[in-house]
Amino acid sequence: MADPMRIRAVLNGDKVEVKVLIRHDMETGLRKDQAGEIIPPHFIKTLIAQYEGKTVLDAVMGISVSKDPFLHFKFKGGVKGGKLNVTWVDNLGDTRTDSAIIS
Amino acid sequence: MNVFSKIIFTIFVIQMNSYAFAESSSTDEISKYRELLADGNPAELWEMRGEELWKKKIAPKNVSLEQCDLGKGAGVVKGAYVELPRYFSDVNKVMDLEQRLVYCRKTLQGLSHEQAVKVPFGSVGNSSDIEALVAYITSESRGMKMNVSNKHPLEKDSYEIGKRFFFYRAGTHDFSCATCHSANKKRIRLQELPNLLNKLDAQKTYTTWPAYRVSQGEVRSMQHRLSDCLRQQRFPEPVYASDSMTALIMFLAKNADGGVYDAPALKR
Amino acid sequence: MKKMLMGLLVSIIITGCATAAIKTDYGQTMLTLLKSEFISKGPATVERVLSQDEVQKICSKYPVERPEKMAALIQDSQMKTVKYPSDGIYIGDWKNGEKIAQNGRGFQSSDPLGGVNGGNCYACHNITKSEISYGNIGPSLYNYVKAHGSSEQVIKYTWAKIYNSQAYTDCSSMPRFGHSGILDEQQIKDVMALLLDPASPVNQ
Amino acid sequence: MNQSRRDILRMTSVLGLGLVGNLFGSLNVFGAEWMPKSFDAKNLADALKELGVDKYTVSSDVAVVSAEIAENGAVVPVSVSSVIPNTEYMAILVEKNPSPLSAAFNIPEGTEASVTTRVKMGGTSNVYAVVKADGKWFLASKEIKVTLGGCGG
Repeated sequence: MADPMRIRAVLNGDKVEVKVLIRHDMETGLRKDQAGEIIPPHFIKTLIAQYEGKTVLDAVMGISVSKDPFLHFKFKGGVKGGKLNVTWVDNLGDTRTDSAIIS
Repeated sequence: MNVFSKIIFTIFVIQMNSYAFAESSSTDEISKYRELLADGNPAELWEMRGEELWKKKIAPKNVSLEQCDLGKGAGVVKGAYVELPRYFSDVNKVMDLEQRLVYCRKTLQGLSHEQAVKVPFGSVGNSSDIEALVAYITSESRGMKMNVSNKHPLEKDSYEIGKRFFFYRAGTHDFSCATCHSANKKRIRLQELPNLLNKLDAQKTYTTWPAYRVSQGEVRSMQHRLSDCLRQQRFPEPVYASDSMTALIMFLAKNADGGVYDAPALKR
Repeated sequence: MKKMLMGLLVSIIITGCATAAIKTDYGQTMLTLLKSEFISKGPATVERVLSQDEVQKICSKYPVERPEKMAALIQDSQMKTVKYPSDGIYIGDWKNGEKIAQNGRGFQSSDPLGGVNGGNCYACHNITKSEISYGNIGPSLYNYVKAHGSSEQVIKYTWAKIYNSQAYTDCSSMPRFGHSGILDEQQIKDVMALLLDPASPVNQ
Repeated sequence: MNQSRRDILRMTSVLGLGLVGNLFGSLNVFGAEWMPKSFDAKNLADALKELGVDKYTVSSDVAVVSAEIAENGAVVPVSVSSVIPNTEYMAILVEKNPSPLSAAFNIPEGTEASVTTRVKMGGTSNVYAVVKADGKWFLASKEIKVTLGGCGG
């Protein structure tokens, strides 16, 4: 089971500033473990952020996004108390959705 | 000065200048790198998980850690870390946070010693409950001043033993903690070395551990920090949460007295 | 054992309070803990760190400054340990020297037994222009020949400094690479070349 | 997911049009389709080709923001941004990585064309921001040096 994300969404003027932290190993599939065996790839491939059902960011990622990924972006049109959902899916089909209320 | 030596001198000055410039701009860019990273510290994910673990009832006794006494009474987490290590009368010894956590997991939750110290340091696919708990507990002291007691004789002893350890030079490379950490403004490669005998440096260092290490992708505790120092010092491995490590931590914590606690932090 | 020791400690303190005669021997307590709470791993052994030589003992006790007599004693005794190259050749291959200067491995609990040790010179010294990631615990070695020349005296001094730094500076932070068996004779020759060979980037 | 839906999604992601996504309503919950050919490309030229970048302009209206020196290549903060109107798509590529394409973003209307993330870098390299606006491609790059860590290794 994937760990929860940490999502911060703060209204600043007319823009909502969003910061997302995700607990994920983002394993490249290029590394070897101590026994010399290749560690299989395990990484987030797609991520989508939606504000009240409307997509505000849509991302695809490769193996070179860092472990425990971080995203920072801004969108217009959000209001305080509104709900932002973030969903990711990784290459093994594992997925997680968390939400944050805009403050 | 003749023309020739003037030219040489000029070249020399230019070279020295560009050298100094190269060095200062490197360190500026590295500070910029650190600033950029500080925005969004993955340690928060450990703090979240640690809080859940603190409150989670587990076998065999099916109790949580919420009644663990970290020194300020059963269940008080707020501000506990800035007063550790400290003397605990229930065990009649000085304990640091991690030693105390092991104790609570054994006595409150009924874990065996092996279970209680299992995976003290996490790795890929094998995350550490201890590091998460430590991240949570320490985060509850953020903004508070380091206030470590040395009133009890055992606290004083622990400090003095830690101090001897700090200066103990041994092994193939003749290293002690002091070799790298007793002078101002020193660096290994580009990594700045805090002078742990200097009040400000000691405060700045102690108050920023534990930290999410970007090089390791994990939150690392004080015990891990010391173990890894000792490894590079060419020392054998300390047993996790042992009295010698508590003594060393006592020495470092006491030297950081008065510093404002600001961790879990984020480091290279 | 540990419990016994702590018990002992407590009783010493109690009697200490009463009589103010017996003081806890912190150094001895620390050593007992080091013995009981550390585990040998790979090339880093408990025995090795417990068996301090005289130099290590003095430097632990007087980390900053020590009486002149002791300083002289260290320098004299350490100078006697220096073994100059058996074939009289001091300069090896600077390219290997650069590799040794970059390599920080050897004798750590995480290193393999019998692996190749590095000198890790860049950890503490500025050496070549192209490596910007260097430390400042030791002096800059860039332009070594320009700064010091390359007379026989300089060559011998440099060799001895690498072989046993404390022959010149008591309680130096620099490991005693030859004396402690960190670098072998050929490796020291290669590091010598990095510093002294006119073709080395150090002197370019 | 069936092939035709995948194709439609791939198309929308290549076109990078939020509007097209909206035409399919509920579909946009799946987001952009991962593009194996782009991510597997082994050099910058191939990666750009797979992204559909045929002609491009090097533009000062596009920026890669980071420190010039990264202490650790495992985590390098990178921001890509564009002030070109109607920016709809942004990608980050690390030239010297075994697979240069790191991440790509569809920027729906209302979202600022500025995204910060963190990427791994095998060593010192140019990092590229590739931006699509009004169907045209724009590029910017910045060299980021990756240094060694502390002692021992």
